[in-house]
Amino acid sequence: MSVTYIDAIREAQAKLLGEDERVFLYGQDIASFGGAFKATKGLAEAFPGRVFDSPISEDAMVGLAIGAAIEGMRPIVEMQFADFSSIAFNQIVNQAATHYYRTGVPIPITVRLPSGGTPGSGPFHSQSMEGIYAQYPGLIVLTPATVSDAYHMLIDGVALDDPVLYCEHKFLYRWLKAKSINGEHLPIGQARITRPGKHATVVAYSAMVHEAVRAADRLLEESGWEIEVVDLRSVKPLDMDTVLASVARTGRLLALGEAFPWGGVTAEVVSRVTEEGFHLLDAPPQRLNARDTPVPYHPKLWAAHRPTPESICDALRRLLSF
Amino acid sequence: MSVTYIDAIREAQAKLLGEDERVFLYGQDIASFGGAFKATKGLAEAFPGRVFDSPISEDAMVGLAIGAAIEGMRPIVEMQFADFSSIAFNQIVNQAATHYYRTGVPIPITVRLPSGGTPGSGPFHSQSMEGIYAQYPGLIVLTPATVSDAYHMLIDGVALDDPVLYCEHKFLYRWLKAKSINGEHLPIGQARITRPGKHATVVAYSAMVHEAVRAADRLLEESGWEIEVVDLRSVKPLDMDTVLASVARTGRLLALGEAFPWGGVTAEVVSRVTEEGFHLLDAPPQRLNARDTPVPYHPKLWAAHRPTPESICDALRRLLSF
Amino acid sequence: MLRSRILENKLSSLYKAGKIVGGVYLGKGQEAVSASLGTALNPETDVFSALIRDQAGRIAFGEPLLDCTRSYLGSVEGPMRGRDGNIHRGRPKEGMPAMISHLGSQVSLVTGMLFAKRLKDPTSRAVGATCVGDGATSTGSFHEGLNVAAVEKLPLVVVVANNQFAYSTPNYRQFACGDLVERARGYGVGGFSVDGTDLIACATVMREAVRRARSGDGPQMVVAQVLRLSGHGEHDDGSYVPEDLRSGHYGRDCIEVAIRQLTDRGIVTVDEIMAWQEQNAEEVQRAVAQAQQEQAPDPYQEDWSALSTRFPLCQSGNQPIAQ
Amino acid sequence: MLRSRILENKLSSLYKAGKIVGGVYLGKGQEAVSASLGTALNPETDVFSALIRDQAGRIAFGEPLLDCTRSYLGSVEGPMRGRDGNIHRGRPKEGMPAMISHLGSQVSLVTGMLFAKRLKDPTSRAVGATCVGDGATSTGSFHEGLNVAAVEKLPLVVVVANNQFAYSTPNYRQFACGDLVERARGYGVGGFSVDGTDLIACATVMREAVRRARSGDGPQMVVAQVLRLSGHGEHDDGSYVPEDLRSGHYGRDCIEVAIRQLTDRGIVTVDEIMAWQEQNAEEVQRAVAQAQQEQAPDPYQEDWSALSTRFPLCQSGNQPIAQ
Ligand SMILES: Cc1ncc(C[n+]2csc(CCOP(=O)(O)OP(=O)(O)O)c2C)c(N)n1
Ligand SMILES: Cc1ncc(C[n+]2csc(CCOP(=O)(O)OP(=O)(O)O)c2C)c(N)n1
Ligand SMILES: [Mg+2]
Ligand SMILES: [Mg+2]
Repeated sequence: MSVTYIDAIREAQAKLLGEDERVFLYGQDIASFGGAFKATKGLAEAFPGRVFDSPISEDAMVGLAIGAAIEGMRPIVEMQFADFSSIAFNQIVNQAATHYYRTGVPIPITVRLPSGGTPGSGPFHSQSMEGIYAQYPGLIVLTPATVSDAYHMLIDGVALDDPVLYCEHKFLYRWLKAKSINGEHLPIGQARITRPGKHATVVAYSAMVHEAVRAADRLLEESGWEIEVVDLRSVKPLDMDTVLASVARTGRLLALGEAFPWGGVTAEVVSRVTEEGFHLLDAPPQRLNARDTPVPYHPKLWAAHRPTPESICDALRRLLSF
Repeated sequence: MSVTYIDAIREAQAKLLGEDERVFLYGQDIASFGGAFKATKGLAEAFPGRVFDSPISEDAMVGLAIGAAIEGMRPIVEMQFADFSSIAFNQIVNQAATHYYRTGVPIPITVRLPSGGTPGSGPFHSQSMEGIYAQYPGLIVLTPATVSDAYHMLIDGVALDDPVLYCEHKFLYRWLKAKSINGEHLPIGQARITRPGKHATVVAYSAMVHEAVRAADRLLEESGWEIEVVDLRSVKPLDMDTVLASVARTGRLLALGEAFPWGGVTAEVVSRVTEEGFHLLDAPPQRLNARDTPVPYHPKLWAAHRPTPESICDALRRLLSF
Repeated sequence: MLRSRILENKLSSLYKAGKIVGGVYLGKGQEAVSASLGTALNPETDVFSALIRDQAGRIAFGEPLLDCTRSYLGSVEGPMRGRDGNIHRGRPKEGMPAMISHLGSQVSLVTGMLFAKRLKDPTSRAVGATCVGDGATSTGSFHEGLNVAAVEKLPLVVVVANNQFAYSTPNYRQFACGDLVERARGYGVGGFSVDGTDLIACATVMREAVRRARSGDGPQMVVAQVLRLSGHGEHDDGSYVPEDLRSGHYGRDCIEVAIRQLTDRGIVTVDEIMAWQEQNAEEVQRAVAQAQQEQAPDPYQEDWSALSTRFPLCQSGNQPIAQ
Repeated sequence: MLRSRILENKLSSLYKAGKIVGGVYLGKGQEAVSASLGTALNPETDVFSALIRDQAGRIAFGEPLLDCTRSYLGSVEGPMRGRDGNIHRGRPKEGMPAMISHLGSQVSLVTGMLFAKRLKDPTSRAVGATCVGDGATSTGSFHEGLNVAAVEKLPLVVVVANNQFAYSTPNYRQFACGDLVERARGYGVGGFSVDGTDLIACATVMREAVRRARSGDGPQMVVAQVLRLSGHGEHDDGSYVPEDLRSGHYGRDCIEVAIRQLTDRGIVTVDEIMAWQEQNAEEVQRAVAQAQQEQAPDPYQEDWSALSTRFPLCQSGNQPIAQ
């Protein structure tokens, strides 16, 4: 028996619905159909009157969730794809994100964003928006990379009183499996050393953690370099203690992400490390992101658009050569 | 006789309407009323049939402009406030920004974003969104800081074949004056050394250029430090040559912005400098941004939310103490 | 509505005297619409999401005068503590959400409050109301919100105060149907038209719309024809409103009309009205004076956090205030 | 529409054989609606912004078969050069905008194309058309776009193909009015209802809607009742569509109906149809074969730039491809 990443997301929602009557699910095609990716399969039947199909109205979906949160509920909104949250952008960044600061009333909503690229998905079903939302004050942005984190961080995220963007990676949905969901359970706001090493640190999150580990394995085999991989787990808040401690050990930093290359998570990580840990660095910190074009449709272009174990190895070799 | 920053914006639009029949203006209250800030005052009368009042429909305003651009026009869309472009977010980042890459047909639209804070404007009439839009491939993001740049960059921006976000700072509208608009005319994509110096570099843009100059004046007077101020002029593209050359001279970098502190322009600048010019740095590069809360309404809170000459001086003193 | 007018006149003079920073947005001429909506609701159970021109409705729904004066004058004691101001105020936990500026956005928010109330108690008879202008009907957010409320058959009352202009933009540049009430059928919601300068007509229609919503008929849309008797904000003289409109039927002052209605019917006497006026003027004066003597927010005391959650492992990244 | 059906059947088998990556989205059962719209337009002057289920309309409007097969099969020769695929294709400069996925977004884009055409030539008689589904009518973008077109009185034809479902979501979870055509009046636009399984009815209504738009009557909205005879995409079996709907009136195959209509009236013979079928099958086969033998895009040759402008002073920031 094994559990996939998407199983974990479904199980977390089942547990939440079962244990907290304030939780309900709202989104397109999530009730009897079980969602475009089946993340809510069976939940409408198991929890009657708690799982609702919405019209194609992302702005209103989030607006409704915010209103319900004011009334004490803990709605989970499923975007069919993260990319469509651009329609709900205003409700997320202006209504939900500002509400606590303005009124003192927090907004415990969780918006699930099926994120990241898969082959053939093209420019509008592949985006990684964590770096966009993290720019706004008042939002918490989670980016689980493991089956166990997918489970625990969804549960812990819903328990937070503030608005949470839960960025789940579509590529991991069925590809990533674990024996059980009872992995190590860290609190939100704490990063994880996924793979210890001593020659360089790769700071990654979500699907890129796995690509980083692959690259690290390859470099170890090829040339004996021991690469440490840090999984941020949440990009806002950012656990700089763990990141800086790792850079203190290795002296070298590669910030790795799947989003577009201007700004975003990797820029924030590099900036924070250089501001706060400049003296720890033995070489210029590097970034590796997707290319500065929309995510291409064709699998051959897609594979060259995002970082791969090959391009990560290249970047690490450059980093290690300083 | 003097020209204000907003005069320059109006004059640029008058010139564009006069010289290029492909240009038209579209926005709320911009025709006979002349716009909320009077940036189009008199233009509807001077150019009949070229300046249009739109419904309160930011998504459709930008969608309309994109369609018109496909047909060969060069629309300029006025958002009443940059903050309301959140409603047009999808059309900007998904329709306009991806169009050239996907279809080979560029989209020469210009969206004017009245940006930045002024006292009493509050969370929804004060935002600086340049760091949000710059994250997306396919957009050009201009941030003029001077009267002359306000004029020339609007004209040059409209001449570009790609979508332009023109971030004009509301605080500069009437406060910033020049003898004439015939200042130095640099191409888009080139930064400017606003104030030469040798002990540290402040990289800024838009209204923060002026705050940086004030801080630099103060430090010179107080303690003889000579601070160089670089005005980025456009945040995407980023002229790293000018920035790196300045850091090469000074060895110290403060990246300064008025936007929220996570990610954004200052993180991109610090990351690029450390990646490409690590060896030039004599001290950890620093950032100074607004605080990580919505922009507060009350002038006293507002003044403590954004960087001020005082807080810039503090940051510079820290930077110079390394 | 009388109290609202007195309060707004006071706000206008404070603005003109430079005592209010930002803007002042008045509901002059729209008091009958707003107040009769506020009156038709039950402040104990219902929700009222006031918009720009709803001072009268706020008062009718029970918002204390001090909430208004404190927000405008930036007192740290107000519900927004100086973090937001003017019309962007509310007490969400007491059925008064605080509007964001983005027009149309409150429709789905109120819908969500009603959705939650029904989930928590299927027998809930709470109604939720919000006002929008003619201009706000052009927003996608209005459309999505009203449609969702209709699909869910929630007890939402949306009042469109069609004051013929959105800022300077006249109706014919905003929509192309004859009357916005024609939209109701397309959403599958109830529709009402009313002369917004006629208090008794407004009171009747609002009561009926709220009754229908409460009794399970789903969302109701009321379109009231009015004219604002002020600029868009107090910085604006509204000179784009043509003279014939100002001097026409909707240019009449709903408060004068109401006074005539009430006195003609013998419901109140002119003396009583004079007495109210005086009493209200005093109350307004007190609310202004109190807000003015209260502290402004102090950036050194301010808790600069946009989250209610604190993450002990992560620093805030916020810089200290320069001395 | 026959050609469309043959092409789509082929795409479906290619998908099932694993030759197409991503998704395949068919218009089976909606060909009469789409083709009659495409036919009613003038490809020389008009605009047709096809949506998900418009293969038949694309063909009728003149899109080459190869555009379809190349986009689905990822040939670098196609109009999207492998950068985008499947239904996200077009030739914007030839009156065929390429849809983005975000539903509703094309309405204002076509509106803008028409706005520009009129600005460039006030005597322009070009019409612009786009299709949306029942689900897309719930988007704010649809609302804003149609309203702007109505205010500008532009010659826009919006066809709502109401196939009773948006993915798995039935009409009653999408809107609350009886028939979406009831929305037309609220926008101040013309409204038509039609049985989308009846080719002759569709052709008549589309021609009339296009004629009215062209003659200056402003936007026209056509609501066609249909059922899709496939899943949402070829990954979906559409099992959520209840049996009684499938076996009901709208479950009939519009192509069979059309063949019966045309042969009954003696417009074509069964033999002629068989011949068309064969000819089309051959053409489809050729278009598939050609696209299949063409090159895929090469990441090393790819111009990785999202801007047409090059800034000589600024590096791209793009990393080289790892070897
Ligand atoms: C989405 C959005 N766009 C623009 C604005 C700027 N704005 C504030 S009020 C206003 C006019 C509103 O008109 P209407 O809805 O008719 O209300 P009224 O002011 O007439 O009461 C505009 C354009 C806004 N608040 N929100
Ligand atoms: C704004 C937006 N939200 C969600 C989606 C995901 N999505 C793609 S097609 C679809 C259903 C569309 O239904 P409808 O408009 O009725 O068209 P149909 O597929 O029935 O032809 C959905 C929800 C989308 N494309 N755009
Ligand atoms: Mg109005
Ligand atoms: Mg449908």
